[in-house]
Amino acid sequence: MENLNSYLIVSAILFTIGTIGVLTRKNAIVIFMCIELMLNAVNLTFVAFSRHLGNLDGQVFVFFIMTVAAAEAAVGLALIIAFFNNKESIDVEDINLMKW
Amino acid sequence: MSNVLSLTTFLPILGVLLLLFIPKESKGVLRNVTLAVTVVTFIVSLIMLTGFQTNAEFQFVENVPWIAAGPFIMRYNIGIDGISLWLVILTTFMLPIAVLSTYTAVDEKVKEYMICLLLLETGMLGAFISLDLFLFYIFWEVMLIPMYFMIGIWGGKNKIYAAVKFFIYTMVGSLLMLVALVFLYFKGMEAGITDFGLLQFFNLKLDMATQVWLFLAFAFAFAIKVPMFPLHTWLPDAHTEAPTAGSVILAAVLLKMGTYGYVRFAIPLFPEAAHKFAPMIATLAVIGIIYAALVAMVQEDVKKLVAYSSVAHLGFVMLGVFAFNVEGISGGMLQMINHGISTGALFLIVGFIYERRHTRLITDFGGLSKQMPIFATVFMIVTFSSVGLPGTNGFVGEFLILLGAFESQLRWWTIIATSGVILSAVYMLWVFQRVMFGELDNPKNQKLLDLNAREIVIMIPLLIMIFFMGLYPKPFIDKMDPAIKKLVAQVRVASVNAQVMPASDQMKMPTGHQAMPQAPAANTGSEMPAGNAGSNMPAGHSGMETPAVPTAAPVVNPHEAK
Amino acid sequence: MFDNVWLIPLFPLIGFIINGLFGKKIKNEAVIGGIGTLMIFLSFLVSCGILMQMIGLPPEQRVFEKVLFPWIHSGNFKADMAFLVDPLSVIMIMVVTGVGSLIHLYSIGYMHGEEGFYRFFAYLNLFCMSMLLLVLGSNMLVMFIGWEGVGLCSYLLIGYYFHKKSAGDAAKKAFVMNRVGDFGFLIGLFTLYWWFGSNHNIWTVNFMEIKAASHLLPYGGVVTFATLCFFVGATGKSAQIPLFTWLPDAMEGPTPVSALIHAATMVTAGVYMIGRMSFVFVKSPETMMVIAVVGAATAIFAATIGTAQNDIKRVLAYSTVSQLGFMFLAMGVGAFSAGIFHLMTHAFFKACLFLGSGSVIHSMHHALHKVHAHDDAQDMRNMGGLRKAMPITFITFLVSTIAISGIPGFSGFFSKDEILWMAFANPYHGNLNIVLWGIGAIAACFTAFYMFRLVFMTFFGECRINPKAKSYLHESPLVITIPLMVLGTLAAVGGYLGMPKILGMLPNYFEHWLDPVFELANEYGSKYAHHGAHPSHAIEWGLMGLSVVIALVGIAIAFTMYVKNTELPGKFVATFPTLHRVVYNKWYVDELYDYVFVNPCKSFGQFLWKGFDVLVIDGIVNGVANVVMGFSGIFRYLQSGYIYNYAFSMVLGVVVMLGYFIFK
Amino acid sequence: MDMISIPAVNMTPILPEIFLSVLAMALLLINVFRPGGQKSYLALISFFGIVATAVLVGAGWGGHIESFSGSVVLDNFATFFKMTFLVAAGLTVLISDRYMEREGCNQGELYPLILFTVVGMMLMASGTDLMTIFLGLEVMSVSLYVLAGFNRANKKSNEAGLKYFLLGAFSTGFLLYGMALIYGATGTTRLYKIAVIVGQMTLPSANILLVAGMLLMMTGFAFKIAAAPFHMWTPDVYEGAPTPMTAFMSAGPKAAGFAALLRIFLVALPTLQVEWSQVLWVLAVLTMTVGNITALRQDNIKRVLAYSSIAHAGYALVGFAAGNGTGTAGILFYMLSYAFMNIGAFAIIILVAKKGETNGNVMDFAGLGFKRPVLALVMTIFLFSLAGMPPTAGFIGKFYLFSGAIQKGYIWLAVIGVLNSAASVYYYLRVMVYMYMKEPTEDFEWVQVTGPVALALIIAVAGSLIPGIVPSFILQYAQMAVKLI
Repeated sequence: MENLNSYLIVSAILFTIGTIGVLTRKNAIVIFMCIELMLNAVNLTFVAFSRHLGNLDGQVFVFFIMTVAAAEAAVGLALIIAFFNNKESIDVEDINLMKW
Repeated sequence: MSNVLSLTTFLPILGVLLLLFIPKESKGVLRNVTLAVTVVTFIVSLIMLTGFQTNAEFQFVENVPWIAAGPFIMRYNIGIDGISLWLVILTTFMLPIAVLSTYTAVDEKVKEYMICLLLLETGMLGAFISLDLFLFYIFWEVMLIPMYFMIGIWGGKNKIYAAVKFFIYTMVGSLLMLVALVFLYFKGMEAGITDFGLLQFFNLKLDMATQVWLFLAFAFAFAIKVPMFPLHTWLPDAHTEAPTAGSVILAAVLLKMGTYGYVRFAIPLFPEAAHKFAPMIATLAVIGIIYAALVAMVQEDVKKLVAYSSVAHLGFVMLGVFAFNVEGISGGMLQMINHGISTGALFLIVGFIYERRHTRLITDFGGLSKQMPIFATVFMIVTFSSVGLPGTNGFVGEFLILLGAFESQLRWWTIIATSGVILSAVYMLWVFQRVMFGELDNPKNQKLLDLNAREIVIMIPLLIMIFFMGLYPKPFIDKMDPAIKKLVAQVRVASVNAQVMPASDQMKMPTGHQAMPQAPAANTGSEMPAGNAGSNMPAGHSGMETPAVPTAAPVVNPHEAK
Repeated sequence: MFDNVWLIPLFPLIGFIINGLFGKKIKNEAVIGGIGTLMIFLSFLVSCGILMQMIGLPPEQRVFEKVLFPWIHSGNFKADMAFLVDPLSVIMIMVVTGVGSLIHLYSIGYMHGEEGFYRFFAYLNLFCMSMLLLVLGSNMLVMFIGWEGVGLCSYLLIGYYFHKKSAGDAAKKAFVMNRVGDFGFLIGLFTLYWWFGSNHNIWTVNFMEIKAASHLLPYGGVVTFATLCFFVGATGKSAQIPLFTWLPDAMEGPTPVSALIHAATMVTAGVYMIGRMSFVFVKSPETMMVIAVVGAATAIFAATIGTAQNDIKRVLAYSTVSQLGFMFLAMGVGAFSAGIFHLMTHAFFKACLFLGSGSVIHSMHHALHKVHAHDDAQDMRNMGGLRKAMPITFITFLVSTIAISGIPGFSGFFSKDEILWMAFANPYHGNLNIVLWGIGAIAACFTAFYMFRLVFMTFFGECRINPKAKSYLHESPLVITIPLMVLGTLAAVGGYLGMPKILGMLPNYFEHWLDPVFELANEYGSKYAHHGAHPSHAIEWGLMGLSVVIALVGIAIAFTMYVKNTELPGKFVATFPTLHRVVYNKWYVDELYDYVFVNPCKSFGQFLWKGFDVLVIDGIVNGVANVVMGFSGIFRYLQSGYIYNYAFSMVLGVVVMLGYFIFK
Repeated sequence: MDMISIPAVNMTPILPEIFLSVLAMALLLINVFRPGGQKSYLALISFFGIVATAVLVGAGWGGHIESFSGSVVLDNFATFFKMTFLVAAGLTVLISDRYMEREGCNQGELYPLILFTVVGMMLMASGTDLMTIFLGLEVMSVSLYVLAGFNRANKKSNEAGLKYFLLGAFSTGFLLYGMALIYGATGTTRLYKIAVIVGQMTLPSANILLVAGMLLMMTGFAFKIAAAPFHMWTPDVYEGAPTPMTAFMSAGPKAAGFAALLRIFLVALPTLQVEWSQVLWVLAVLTMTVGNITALRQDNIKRVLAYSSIAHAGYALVGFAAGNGTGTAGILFYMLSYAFMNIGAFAIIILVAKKGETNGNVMDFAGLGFKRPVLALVMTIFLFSLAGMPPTAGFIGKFYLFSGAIQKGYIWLAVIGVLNSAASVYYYLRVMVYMYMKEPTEDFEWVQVTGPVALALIIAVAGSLIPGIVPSFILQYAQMAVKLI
């Protein structure tokens, strides 16, 4: 597959976008979405490699990642809700009780 | 009695266990039990003294496996020779005195205090008897803990600063030593050494660069403990804040760890490097002698003054040890014991008046001689012992140190150091005068009571030792002599090796000292007994020669020509 | 009998222990004083026995060493607790125990009623023991015990009235200045020991062994260094320039102390030490010259100060310094036995003078005390005309004064004249001799002047004491006057032991006695001495006459100024105010030392402590801690609490790591 | 249509994991059916479950069984770490009950979650496939997110949970990207195979994919073990999380992170040791220094211990950077002793604190030494062990870690390490200063030591002291454990 590099570049760009999103966005849920974007960039890499190498390990890995991401989402959203219950905000600027 | 050493060392721990079962309200019982434990420890340690064969070998050796994992094998390897014998005895001797001094001084948290004292004793004894480098390190560090608490809990106004400073300062040095120790072990492994046993390492041949670094690491740790100028500033703080018994033990025994470390470890392990750095260390020692004396002279707090005087005294010890001859090292060892006794006594004395007046400022006193004649006498004897008056213990050590150092390459250093003898008289007599002489004009001083029976009992053994060691030091010197001769021979052989090494090797040293011994080959093969080591070397030192003291053939006198 | 030499220091030690430990309980002055005196007297008896026995021996057998027990043995170094009995040490023990016994006896009366009576006697005994160790020590180290021990006792006794600040200061000053000397002594000892050891494998500090090996020593060079160091020790102990200022201050102690320690015995230790090691000193012409010059300079210098002092004891103190200068002059010109001889005669007449002044002070003090006057009992301006009230004191005092002034027939004349003659005629110093003699002669003139000034001011003329107290003046009790009489007699006749050859009436017993001791030194000296023409007898006679004339001139001036024409001193002061002020203030030497040594030391110490120890060294230590703490503060505030900052730190870490590996 | 043949699977290696999972689910069910009231029995059951698991794990010592086509292995290395996790979990369970009751969040889910965390950690330790390791990591992490935010009513706890979750998930992204790149570079996720393939490469260090993958993976684990500069979450999360969970997090997951790191780097990437050693050298220095220095100025004792735990990760990294037998065995030993001493210290903090996590500053320990001498003594032992003073386990651990570095020739790393350790003494001493050297402001009457806590303290003290005095046996086990990988 000649265009493995293209896939890799795309996924790298996606990963970077996700990373930058985490750094710049203030809404916890948006940040979490950015993280999901990073995970999906990884998935894309795995799949691309898997196709390129012709073995299935990468694709299996992707399934696991998706499953885990779902679990994380469940826990994460629950945490965000709990936080929202207390603070009435999910802005990360407000997640600042503990510092120094 | 094959395990008398272990018994002596761990008896205090048994005492701690005993104390744990005594309710903390019964202070009298706690004190008496502790006293009993320390006295028993002392008596047991006397078995060592009587059973000690006067030779250079380590005796009462116990050597059992302890840790063996990975590359390391550590053994519970203990034993004493003439060098450590006296320090062990000094420790067990000082402890009952220290305990007795707390009877009225410490009225709070007695139980904890006594536990600290006993733990400290075990730590100190352990360090003196360890023949396994790792075991030594363990005891060396363990000592810090009870001392830290003694300063920190029962100390004066600024106790926390002093305690933390003491702990961390010492720790920095000893941790660097730990790195060196492990490095040394791996070097030893390459040469086939199988465990941390000290004696094997004496035969280890290390190249100069390695020796220099390792020596510096060891020397740094020990120099902090000694303490040598300019690493001494923790000491005045620690001494001033520590309770009396703490100061006594700190001065009498703990500081000796540093000098003992040089004698037992740093010098015989890295003899060539020791030779290389001897002029540097002697310089620091001499600066310490003069510097500490000058600073002591202007102190306003008696305890601080005594603390600085310790720095000066230990400067003498260092000078003697780095003379590398029998006289110097014997003098150094004696001076360690002397300093333990007389400075310990000085701290007790300061404690006595502090207990009565709750001040240590010199200006708060004056004319006490009139009110406290016994105290005055005791104080005076101890003062003169500290000054090094012949007939007291202080003289013998100081004299041998200076004599030994003068014979060695450190001649000029000695001359400067000898002037410390003048300065010590200045500051000690000045403080004595200001405290004891003059009008008894402070109303608070006019009601002071003289020493009571307990206090006299505390001082009597010390006074006896002051005179005994001053007038008949022979048994002390004789017992340590073979061990010191052996040490000197070790160091001497090594220094000869050092000269055989190619010059380029020495050029790589980070701190190039041109004072390396470069005795001519004729000296190396001389028939002199071991005891003469170094003593006939100066003649060959071209770089070190003293212009005013020509050693060559008699100068032709102009008058003679006639 | 020689074997029992250890008894000599032992008796005073016993006395010290008894009085020191139990004196406070005994309380009875007679018992305490009795024990103290008895002990030293027993030593005196033993000493006499030894002297007798030694006289009976041929000269070459008069050396005996008694080893008591091994003391310091380490490596090559060996020093035993051992005593050396030889003609020199026998003279010294005789002087010490003899004069000592008298002074002990005297003290019973003088110290009567003093607080701490027992303490005084304990110290006095301890002093005697130390002094005896000093003179009997067979090696430098035992000598050094005594050397420092007498310093200690001097400290204790000067500080006897410890409640007086001046006493405490004086005591400390004495000890510290002695320590400066000890520093020299130690270095000298080290140098000799090391030189012998490293060059000839002779490791010794024993006098006799050094003597036996002394032919190995070179002339000059290392010996000059060593002997100069020893000489520094001697200047400290014997109050020579530059270490003399402690001795006048030492008069803060009770008068018997001044008599025993600061006139008769301790201060002569330096002279004794040079005598003991004459065979080493003489090997260095340079040192000999230094000794002679310093001795002469001290003699004249102290004598000038003595002329202007008003405190009776201070005059005597400067006189002592000056006389010690004479002794050193003698040593420096190689007249060892003359020096020792002067040491002995000086012990007689100076002890007598001090005790006499003590008797005067005692009486004055007593009288002034009776009328509650607070005048200074030691100031000669308050005295005058005492010869009537105190005849015995006066006569003995006068005899001693005549002796010290060098009037023929009295002991001082013989010893001093011998010294002056040797200063002129010695073969060592070439053209310097005439200067040495000149200075000595002038100093002798001054001596006669100030001593008679003292006598005239105290015993002659109007009685200037507080009129009310006048009637209470009386002669001291027998316990005081007996020692005065004995010493006065000795001061008068003691000189006949060592009559100069030229007078020829009696053989010079003294010199013959000491011959075996100084023989070797003279032999070494002759190796390099100028063997010029011996000055003729005529010159010797002439000089002797000259010195008598000089002494008489001094007496005459004193007589004119203080008896005949008492306004003269005032006029003199008015004419030369600066000179008087300078001399009166002891040439400002104390101030100079304060300015040059003491104060800089203190301020340097202060600087080292506050400026260097606390600021720099501890500053670095705490500075490191503070820097670390500062970083702690910075790192702490990096921890902002915001998730995006934390994430940024992680990204930064990743980017740096990746960047390093990709672009390296 | 062919039957999919199910390969024979040897379940032995994951028997403890299965046992714990079943137990955890059973506990969940029990909790559901017995709502409200006392939950102590859950703690008790968990504790005994953990003990039983420990027996199961211990029985596997000495074996070497691979299973799931080489995805999971049972070896001494895994066993040693599993024991460490179980120690941490057991101690945590013992100290949790009272705390949770006091803070009013005594939900029964706590114990199953702890057990699940342990299962995840165990999988990390025994996984030999990037996939299993990832799965283990996530099982652990997801449970930990919940545990960190367990006290729902507490704002700090919420915040801790949320921060941990967001940053943890973020780091997972890097970890996975790294795994993906390694997969791409080698074509497999099995560690042994990776090792073989990398070993055949001519110049593996020039393979950008491989090196980048290694670094990214390291990032992910560095986050878990709280190595600088990936440590920033630690203080906040440790401070906010319920104290027993903080204790657990500092001991368990950190050890698990090291287990996985060691396994991956030593088994799969030994050929790249030069490269990762360099990185770890720098990371170790950064981590130690940042952790120790920042801790100096902290007042909240949980934060102090949080920074201290960062520093300890740094010490362990020193041994890791050395990468030799001495250093890695040191890590194993250290992680085990760290579990004892750190959880012990947190136990004391729990006792001294009051409801709502107040009274949690260093100053609040003033006078404890003489009001409650035994507790203070116990705390002192933990603190000295943390500071690395002999004769405690902490000292022996550090000794082996630094010795590893020295043996490897990293003298300067060891020197920086010991200097750090000297600086760290300050903040441990500070706690003692307050305990012993300041006048008490309170009488500590609320401090009640219940049975389980006492048991935990006894175990912890024994675990911090005995290995310090007679460390041989544990060290030998650690040596055997690292020999096999």
